[in-house]
Amino acid sequence: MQSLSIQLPQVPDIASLDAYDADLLRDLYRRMVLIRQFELKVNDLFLQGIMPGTIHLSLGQEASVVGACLALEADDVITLTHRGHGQALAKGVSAAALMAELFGKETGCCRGRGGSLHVGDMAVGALPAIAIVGASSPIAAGMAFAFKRQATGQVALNFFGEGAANKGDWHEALNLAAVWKLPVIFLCENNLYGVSTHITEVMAIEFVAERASAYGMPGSTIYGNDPIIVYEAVKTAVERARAGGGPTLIECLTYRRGGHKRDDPGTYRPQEEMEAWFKTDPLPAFRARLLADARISLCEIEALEASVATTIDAAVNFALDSDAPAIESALEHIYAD
Amino acid sequence: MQSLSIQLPQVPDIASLDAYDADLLRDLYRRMVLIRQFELKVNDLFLQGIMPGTIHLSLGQEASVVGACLALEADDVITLTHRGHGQALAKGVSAAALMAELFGKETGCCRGRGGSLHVGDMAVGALPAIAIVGASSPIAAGMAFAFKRQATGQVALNFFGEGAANKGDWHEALNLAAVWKLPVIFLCENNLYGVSTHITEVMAIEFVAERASAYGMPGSTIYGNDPIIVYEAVKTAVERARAGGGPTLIECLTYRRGGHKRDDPGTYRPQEEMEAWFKTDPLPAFRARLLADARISLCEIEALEASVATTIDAAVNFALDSDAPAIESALEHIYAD
Amino acid sequence: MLTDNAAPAQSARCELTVVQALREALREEMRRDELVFVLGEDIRIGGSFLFTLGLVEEFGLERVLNTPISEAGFVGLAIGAAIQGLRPIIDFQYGDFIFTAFDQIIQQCAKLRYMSGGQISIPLVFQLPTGASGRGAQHANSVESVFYGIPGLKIVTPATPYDAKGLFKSAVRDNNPVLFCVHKHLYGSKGRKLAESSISRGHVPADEYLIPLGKADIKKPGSDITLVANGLMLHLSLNVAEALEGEGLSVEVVDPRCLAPFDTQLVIDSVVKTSRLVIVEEGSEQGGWGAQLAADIAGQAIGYLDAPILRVATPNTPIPFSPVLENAVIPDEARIRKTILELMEM
Amino acid sequence: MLTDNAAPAQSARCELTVVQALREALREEMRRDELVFVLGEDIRIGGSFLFTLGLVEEFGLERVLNTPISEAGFVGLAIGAAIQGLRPIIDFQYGDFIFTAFDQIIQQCAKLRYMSGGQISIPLVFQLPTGASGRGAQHANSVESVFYGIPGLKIVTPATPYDAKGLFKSAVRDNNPVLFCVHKHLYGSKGRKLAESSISRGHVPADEYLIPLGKADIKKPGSDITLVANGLMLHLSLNVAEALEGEGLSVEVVDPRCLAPFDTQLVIDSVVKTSRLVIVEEGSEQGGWGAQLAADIAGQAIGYLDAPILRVATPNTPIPFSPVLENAVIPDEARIRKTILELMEM
Ligand SMILES: Cc1ncc(C[n+]2csc(CCOP(=O)(O)OP(=O)(O)O)c2C)c(N)n1
Ligand SMILES: Cc1ncc(C[n+]2csc(CCOP(=O)(O)OP(=O)(O)O)c2C)c(N)n1
Ligand SMILES: [Mg+2]
Ligand SMILES: [Mg+2]
Repeated sequence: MQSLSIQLPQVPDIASLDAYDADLLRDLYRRMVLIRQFELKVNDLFLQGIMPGTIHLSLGQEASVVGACLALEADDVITLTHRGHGQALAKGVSAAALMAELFGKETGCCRGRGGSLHVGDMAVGALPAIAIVGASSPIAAGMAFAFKRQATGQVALNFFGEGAANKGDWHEALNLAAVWKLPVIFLCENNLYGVSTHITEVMAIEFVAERASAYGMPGSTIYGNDPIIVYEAVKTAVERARAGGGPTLIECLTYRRGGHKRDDPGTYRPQEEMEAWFKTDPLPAFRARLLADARISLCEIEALEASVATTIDAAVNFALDSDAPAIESALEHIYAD
Repeated sequence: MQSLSIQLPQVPDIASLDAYDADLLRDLYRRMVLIRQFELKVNDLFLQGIMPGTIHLSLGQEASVVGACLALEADDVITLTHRGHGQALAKGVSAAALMAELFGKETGCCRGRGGSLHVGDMAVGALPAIAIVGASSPIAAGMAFAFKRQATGQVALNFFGEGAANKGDWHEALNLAAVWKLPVIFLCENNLYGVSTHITEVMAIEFVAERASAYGMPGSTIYGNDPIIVYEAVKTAVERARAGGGPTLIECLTYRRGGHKRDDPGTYRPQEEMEAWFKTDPLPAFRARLLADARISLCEIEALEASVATTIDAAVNFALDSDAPAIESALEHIYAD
Repeated sequence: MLTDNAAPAQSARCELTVVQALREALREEMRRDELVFVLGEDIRIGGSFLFTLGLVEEFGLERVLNTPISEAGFVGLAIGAAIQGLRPIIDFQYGDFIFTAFDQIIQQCAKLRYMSGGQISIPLVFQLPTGASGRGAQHANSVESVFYGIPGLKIVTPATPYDAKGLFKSAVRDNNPVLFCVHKHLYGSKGRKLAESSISRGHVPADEYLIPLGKADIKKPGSDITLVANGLMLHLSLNVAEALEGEGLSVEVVDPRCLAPFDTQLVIDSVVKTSRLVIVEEGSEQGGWGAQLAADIAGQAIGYLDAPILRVATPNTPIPFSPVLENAVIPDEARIRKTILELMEM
Repeated sequence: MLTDNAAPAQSARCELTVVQALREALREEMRRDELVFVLGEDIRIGGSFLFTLGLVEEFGLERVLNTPISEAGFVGLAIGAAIQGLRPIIDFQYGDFIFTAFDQIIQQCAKLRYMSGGQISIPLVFQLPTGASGRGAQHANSVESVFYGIPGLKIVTPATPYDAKGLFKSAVRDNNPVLFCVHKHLYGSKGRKLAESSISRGHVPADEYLIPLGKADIKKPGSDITLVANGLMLHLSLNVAEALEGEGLSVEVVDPRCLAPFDTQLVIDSVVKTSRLVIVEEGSEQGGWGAQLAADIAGQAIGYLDAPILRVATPNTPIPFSPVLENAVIPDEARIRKTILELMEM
């Protein structure tokens, strides 16, 4: 692997796609496009003032979440962050149920109780998101603990941002996972910033993955804007986990296209840095690679993109047409029976 | 330095004492003896049922706390643990006020409000102890922050056990100290056990000091039963801190002679391990080294030991003769004016 | 190795202490359900109050797990394990340390079910030694008070061996997070002080029984005044009530047993009968369950009262170490007695 | 860069929002006392509610510190800094994140002074956005309720720009830890919803003034019924009271302003006059300051009451995201009005 730096993106040499199944490549791209279009639409709806709540978009980070999720099986589980739409879609949460959730509708994936910060669907292995930075890492370890105890062969993948690596919960989780050799992958989406704060201001080391050795687990830093690179790294970690080898820490270097959340223009980021990273936008890059592959035609790609657009339109209509939860249901689900 | 192991003690080659001032050597030994005799007396008083509360003795760990504290200046500060008697005496808390505190007397160093778990005296730079494992590390960093901001040249030294290195607060503190280059020394008394649990059960790495690199600070593991070795390591760290170089993590390998606390016989520890470590008891070892030094006579050492015994007796009498706090004073000091 | 009366033989059942009753409950539940396991610091040798003494021999290291000192980590881990179908029990050495895992409990554990629209449930029991016991302020918290206002949690504060066993078994079978708070002076673990009253040791039936969560219990019927007290304070209150009985005053002593859900109706029924209410709790006077109960009675049954609602609690102070001061701030029998007599004069 | 009206010119002082008043207070205190500094996440660009907007330009990076996301770490750090004589102010993005530093606050910050026998003091202000604001359960906690029962802390919940400034300056000069809890809908930061009432924006005198901690304020005098409400709920309550005034009902609206210490005497004085009491708070009905106030009145002034003490609060539930549901569970003007009218019938 080429050496990476935390300052400006270093795009590694691109391996040929020949070794990969065309269906996998299509699926990677389709999910990336789904996230991209979903997020752009959400942004629109927000600007129009139609959508309630607050929103953290994952535009620009599609390759990391899709590459990671496609390295998992359907019954493996992920935990999501405050920036969870992309993670949810990558794992297979329905765009319609996700959109309805953002609108607080009864048909939402969490019956409208969660909202953007808490999206997820247990049916596809996406634990409704935890918005407290760092808090999901022990919970992911706990799900992995249950898998190990019950010998189900499943793994858990914990998404977190580089900012979370400075939380105590994260530290305790990595240690527990290492000591008990739990089948969990700690997947850092390092987009260089926690809100407006650059990683170099909050860590005196260069990479989050350097911390892996403090727990006795393998760690690696990879270029996160190529889904294949992420897919490969996660695949290796998953195999290790399933074989009883314990946890792995994987750090994907990526970049968000917009601000931290809707009311943040992101202008604390230096122009040079933004330009350099925006050039590495994972969507056009992966699209170009696909087109270079003999097995996938432009026509097919365009059809795929159009079909995603239809899906998104349908999702919006579904969400808008759905009912809000009944007021009488407000006190349901506080306690289980 | 010889290589160390977490399993059995590896006593390093002993350097000559010639380079050290005889007064320093006497002081090191005097404080070690003070702690030893104090703790043995406390244990007695406990077994007699005279002393209230609960007690965590530091017998066996004298060299680490004394070596560390004598590398500090009087106006430097330490934070103490639940096992704090030795740390307090090493930093200069009066044995009488400490003993009175354990008895909950008004003349105690915390007016009897703290008890064994919370001993300290700000007048000698000993912050009354924090009994929540890991919680003192950020506070020590904060005191160091104040020193740095006000350019006082002081440093803070944070005592903690190896068990504390698995707490989130500890992680956050080390990171903050490294990022802000705070003049703080993180001093681990690694006695291999947290209560009954051996370090190898709770960490998948060998040494706590291996974690230093995760924060970008220097770290080292040293033999902790020789006060000179500890003194030297802390001295270096203190100089670094005062010069603006930031924090250091120092791990002292040591062993407690008794159980975790008074009602714990400590029998979960393997016989072989106990025997090997007990042979490295810092007191006789350092006493023998002093006697080998031409400057210090047996007669002098015996006088020193006798004078400590007198101090301890006086401390007990002082404590027993002192009044309990007045009931009407129970609600004082909840708020500052 | 620490020793204690681990599992009394069925044949010659003597009286049990609370910790013996709890351990028996735990053992039965672990035998009944493979999914139940227990984790915590040093529980292999029994934990702080010997709750798990001898369990590793029967259930193995897989189901009796020593943890690192990482409360937020292992609470979060237990949450995750519960979400995936296991039924963890966390043994805290002292309930006081739970504050280092507070966020996991109130933001995740108590809310994930609701936020997910009911997709998940978190069956998870916290075994929490609570209250003051001569160790200074950081080991003397009435932890139940701090969690009292958090929706999504259940809170149990048993006072007798019988209640402890029946409630603990219900807690393990409950599909919600349950804080099981036992006063440090009530376990009766070897080497620990045990509060004395006629019910601090007691007969526990050999046959299985469950006590539902959320039902209060009249520990002593009476007609002149209602006294509500839990945990350690129940024992002091009963001692006072028994003494007063001899002096011709009939105190009804109600043990809420569970703080959440709280059986307010039983208290109302009692107050309808007696017209007078005293509430006794060890926690600080400000913000405890006693305030809530007083508020509920003032909202729903004020018309039945002939006098103010008086509360006996610790004043708003950290707990001092000095035994003289600790005794002075924590409610004792004299203060309970004095308050009852004062209220009878009003 | 985010923009907002950072420091209104003295000459042409228009009305200020709460965040403008707070920022002015912060600026004045930082100018007055070199020891005061502020730290928190992303405060260099103003923090979540623009509390620190523009401060770095005047005071530099040394006194306006961006922290890592390490709440327990930087709270502990601030405690240590305060012990050594600095006067830190911690800006929380949302008060909800304070639970990850809970142990530091209740075990260390609130108790170290007491446990040390008065050797140290910890002058430390927490700036905490509190309450629900359309972001789902983890960002909707009424944090003041959770800390309400902890001795050693002071808690302020200002509702108006005038109070916010005067109380904040007192908090900074206080030698104790102070939780300064401002409802998210009250800041009036750019881009944020601002609660509307006649006092949500207001005149703030140019001359320095302080408001002592622990003194309640009668926001609207009245004679028929006493209503106690704080924070956002004060504004809703005032709107209701003003409407009812037109209908011939005279509601006295009391703003406690500080929850700890709580000015119970002022409420008693008001109840002596009106004989009726309603308490309105946003936090969950169980275990909030409202319960304590009701208990205190039921203990000390029950004889003056002609009717039950009614409370309007959020039922015991995590806060739902769906705006329809959020509105349904959080007290609104209709519920406050209905409760007042009901109580007048009792
Ligand atoms: C414990 C906690 N502190 C603060 C916040 C507020 N907050 C939400 S997202 C965020 C930044 C997180 O940064 P990072 O982990 O890098 O994720 P990213 O936003 O870059 O995806 C912060 C500070 C929070 N949600 N939880
Ligand atoms: C957060 C927290 N958890 C648990 C405890 C109970 N406890 C007190 S000392 C101790 C062991 C600490 O081990 P270590 O840090 O190695 O220090 P040592 O006792 O060996 O000196 C434990 C678990 C505590 N005080 N605080
Ligand atoms: Mg980030
Ligand atoms: Mg240890």
